[in-house]
Amino acid sequence: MGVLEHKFQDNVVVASMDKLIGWARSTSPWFFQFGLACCAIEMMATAASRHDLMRIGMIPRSSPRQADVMIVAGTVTMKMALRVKKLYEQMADPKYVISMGSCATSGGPYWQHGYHVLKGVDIVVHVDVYVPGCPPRPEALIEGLLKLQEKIQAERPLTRKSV
Amino acid sequence: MTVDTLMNWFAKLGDFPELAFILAVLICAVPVFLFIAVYALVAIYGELKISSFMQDKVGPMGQGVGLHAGKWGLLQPVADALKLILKEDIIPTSADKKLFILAPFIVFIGAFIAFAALPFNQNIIIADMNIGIFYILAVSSLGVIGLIMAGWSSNNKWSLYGAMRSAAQIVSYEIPAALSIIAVIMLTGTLSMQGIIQHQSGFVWGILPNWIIFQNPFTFLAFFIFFISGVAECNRTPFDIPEAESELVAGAFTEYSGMRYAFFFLSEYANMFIVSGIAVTAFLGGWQSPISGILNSPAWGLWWFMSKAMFLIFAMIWFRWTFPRLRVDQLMNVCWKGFTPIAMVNIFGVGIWHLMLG
Amino acid sequence: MGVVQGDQMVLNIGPQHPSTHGVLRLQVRTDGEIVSEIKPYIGYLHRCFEKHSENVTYEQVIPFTDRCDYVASMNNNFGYVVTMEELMEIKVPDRVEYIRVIMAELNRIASHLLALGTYGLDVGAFTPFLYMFRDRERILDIFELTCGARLLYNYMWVGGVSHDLPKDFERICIGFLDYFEPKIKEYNDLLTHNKIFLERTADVGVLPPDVAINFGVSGPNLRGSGVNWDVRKDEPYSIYDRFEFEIPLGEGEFGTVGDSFDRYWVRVCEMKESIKIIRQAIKDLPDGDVFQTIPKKIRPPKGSIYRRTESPRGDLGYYIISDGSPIPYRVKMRSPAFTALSSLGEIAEGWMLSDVIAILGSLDIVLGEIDR
Amino acid sequence: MTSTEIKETLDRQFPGSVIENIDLAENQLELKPDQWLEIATFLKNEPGLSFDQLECVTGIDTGEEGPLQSRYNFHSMEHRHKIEVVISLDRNNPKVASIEQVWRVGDWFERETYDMFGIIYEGHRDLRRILCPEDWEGWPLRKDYEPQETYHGIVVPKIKEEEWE
Repeated sequence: MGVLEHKFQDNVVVASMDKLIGWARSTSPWFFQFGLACCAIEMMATAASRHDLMRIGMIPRSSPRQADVMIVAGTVTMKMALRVKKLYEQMADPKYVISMGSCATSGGPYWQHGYHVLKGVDIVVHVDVYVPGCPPRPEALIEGLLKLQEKIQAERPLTRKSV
Repeated sequence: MTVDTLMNWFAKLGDFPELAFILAVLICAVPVFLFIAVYALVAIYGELKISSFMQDKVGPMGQGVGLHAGKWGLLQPVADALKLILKEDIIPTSADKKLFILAPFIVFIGAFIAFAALPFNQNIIIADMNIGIFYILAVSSLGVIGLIMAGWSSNNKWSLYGAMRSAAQIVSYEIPAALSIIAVIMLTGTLSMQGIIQHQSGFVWGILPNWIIFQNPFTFLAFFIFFISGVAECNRTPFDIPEAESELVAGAFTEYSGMRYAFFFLSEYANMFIVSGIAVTAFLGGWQSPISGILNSPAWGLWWFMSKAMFLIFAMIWFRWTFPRLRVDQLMNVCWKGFTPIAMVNIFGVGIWHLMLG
Repeated sequence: MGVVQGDQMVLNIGPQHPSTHGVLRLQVRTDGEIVSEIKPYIGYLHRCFEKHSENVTYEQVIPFTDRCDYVASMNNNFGYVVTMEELMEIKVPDRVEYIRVIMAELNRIASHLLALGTYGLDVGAFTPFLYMFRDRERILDIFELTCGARLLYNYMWVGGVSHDLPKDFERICIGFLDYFEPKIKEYNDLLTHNKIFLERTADVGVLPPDVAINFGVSGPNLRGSGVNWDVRKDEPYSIYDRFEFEIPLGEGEFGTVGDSFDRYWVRVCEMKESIKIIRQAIKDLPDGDVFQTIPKKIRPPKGSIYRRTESPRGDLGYYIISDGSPIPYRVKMRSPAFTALSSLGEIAEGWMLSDVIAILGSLDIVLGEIDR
Repeated sequence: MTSTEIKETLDRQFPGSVIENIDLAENQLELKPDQWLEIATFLKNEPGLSFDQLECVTGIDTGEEGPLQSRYNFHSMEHRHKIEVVISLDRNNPKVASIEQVWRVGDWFERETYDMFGIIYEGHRDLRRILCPEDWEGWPLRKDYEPQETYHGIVVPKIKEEEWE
């Protein structure tokens, strides 16, 4: 993909190619099976029978190389922060990050005295969607994923960026 | 639509045998590739859906915002494939680049060229070799070289474990599989795939179709040995220790992303088809209809072959979502202390039964 | 095994790995498949529970206890409030006690379901995991009905509970139990009595009773080794002495006493016992006001207390020191999974890589509680 | 055995090791740190006591100037009795014998207390930080702890202390 990215003038063909790529990427966002804390249990519950993430095409992958979406589910600590960053770097482009729960978003309940808690995962990686809640309900996570799909579909991967 | 037919046809146009051969092979290769691709999409969709129904889920439903994956998620595998192709292709800096790039293709080629000898019906077979079944067993082991290359070149410990495990496993399970096939060859007296199938027309004991699985109790056993060994060769649960998601992350494929990973995926499903194809040909009467003489036209032949093969693939999917995984030493025990001796004895059994009652 | 000595390789399992149950890192020295040394590295989820406790009031500690063992929050609340009530010498009404026991036992079932399901996942069986999650959702529904939260409840307060039971609770709860009891058989058919599962777990990772006690292993892991020790029976707290239930012990049905299968099997049996307790509690559930004894302001007398309760993972101890102010001077949580994990090196060395994963799964650790 | 009897037994066996402290509760006893390993071995092996379970090791900082304490909760599976041992240590040089080899569970408990309070357990075979990263600075649960400002380039934000009432 790399060589073709943002190389074309906007026209009908490029726009529909963009749309096709957006469709493929948004329809099959394989997520990274990577749980940190409490939210991981809710993430598992979301992927399990009742809520079933596979409905929107999400399949868990345990290797970062094959995943498209990293759901940072839980508190990121100082000890873990650099590992999260490394995992993010190991993912192949295009990659997306969902910050699930208030701990990942801002430190959450550990904001004030958590000397060892990273106050928001966006300090180390780029976050696309924030899902609030402690922990977010499965419905909230699915809503976050749908928002991510919207975001992916709105992307124009081939079109040259206007400066 | 065999290579021979095409070459004969080219021969009428002029005298250029080498070129004719290459052309004929290429012309045959394209539909096979398309077939594998389409079949893999169907099988992946089937696997997602079947596993979901087994697990009280609904599986891909094409839900989501905007453009989605169609009704019942029918386009889900297409989107998956397209996405994988469009993904960044990562080659780790510490990896052995040449081998890393080559490995997925070798794995795929192993599965791909085995299709040449699969008889889909009376006419559709790329090359009806007189050593057909031997050829398939030989080339389908090529995949293991690719897996070892993938595991070694990734320079990742999980991959290395996966590669070593898969090498040991595939090489071991070749033996009971081949021994079971020998029993079949003893009965049919031919290595040609079409020959084996033609041998299975008619009835046995009046009612059952004259498929080799029903011909005597030892072949009945041989079928199961072959099929289970085949599942092991495909690295499917309960024998998926090379991939072993909960132990080895993704085994030999840990470092692969994007299209290269898609090729591994594709070859896994292609291998499943080959194992099922051999099992159908050698034990379940290939394209023969269950009631010999009825519904046996080439079109029905294709239907019978595909439906039998798909049933076996369904069985593999069923195993995968039911069983836990064996440990590596237990896996070897099953092979060397269980299947191999039984398969050996089986050969004698088949022979004696054939001599006495055949 | 291991007559031929090859080069040894150091392998890092985690912090991101599908079966470390969170963010645990195991540094494993392997000779081929055989593991010769295991060093667990923890602290990737150290969220400073004890520091927070020293800075917030007593009632504000309760939400943090939720987040320690996020799989069994009710039991964590329970342990804390029992300890606090003993320190403050509060006697809560009977209704509160009954509600607490019902909730704690329901959560024990939910926690065991998760433990058993992920254990199935560790040995490669995917489907039982989803079945167990499906049934766990029903328990979460009951909790949601009661207190509005699915996972972290903050339900038990010092001196009472945050909400009274909803209307129709008895019917819903009994309905769940009637639904759930036959499901245990389904799990057994699907997973427990599967030949491959037995091969993978029986005789694997044997934890002898004396080693278990020496390592402070507790709860189902200790009972799996055949030691009859359950805080609910042996140091009864709350009203556990009013119920009739049995303590399932590991019997080495398919292998040696104290193997992974026994630890698994004890959990399955405990779910049945919990059902018994809930049925009895619902039958005797008295009326009353659940907010009656909640103190306006929590200022325990000066002093310290150590109390342990039985969480699904074992002895959950709270050490609370009060200096008479509304803020705890020190709260220490003695977490059962912490001690269980410390024994991993002892029991899992010499086994194969796949077994290490299986043994780790059988210990049923929750990293939130280990790292706090 | 009751706590008083345990206290008397210990006083008989190790004269002068038990310190009288009226602040402590009935089931607690304060010991001098110097003979701790011998006392611990005795607690475990003496048939009448046989404390086979070390339930918990708690570190306590008694205040800005006060000593650090290491508290141990013991329980006997056999006799079903329990005792809590308190050992006070000098704040500037907190050292006490490790009982990791007597009760193996002490290994991680002591590492944790070391990590949080900086109490050094002498004779511990593997005394490293356990929860915080190896290169973390300071002892977090001491009352005078100030979080470090950055860790590997990540800023640890300082949040103003609010008053709780």
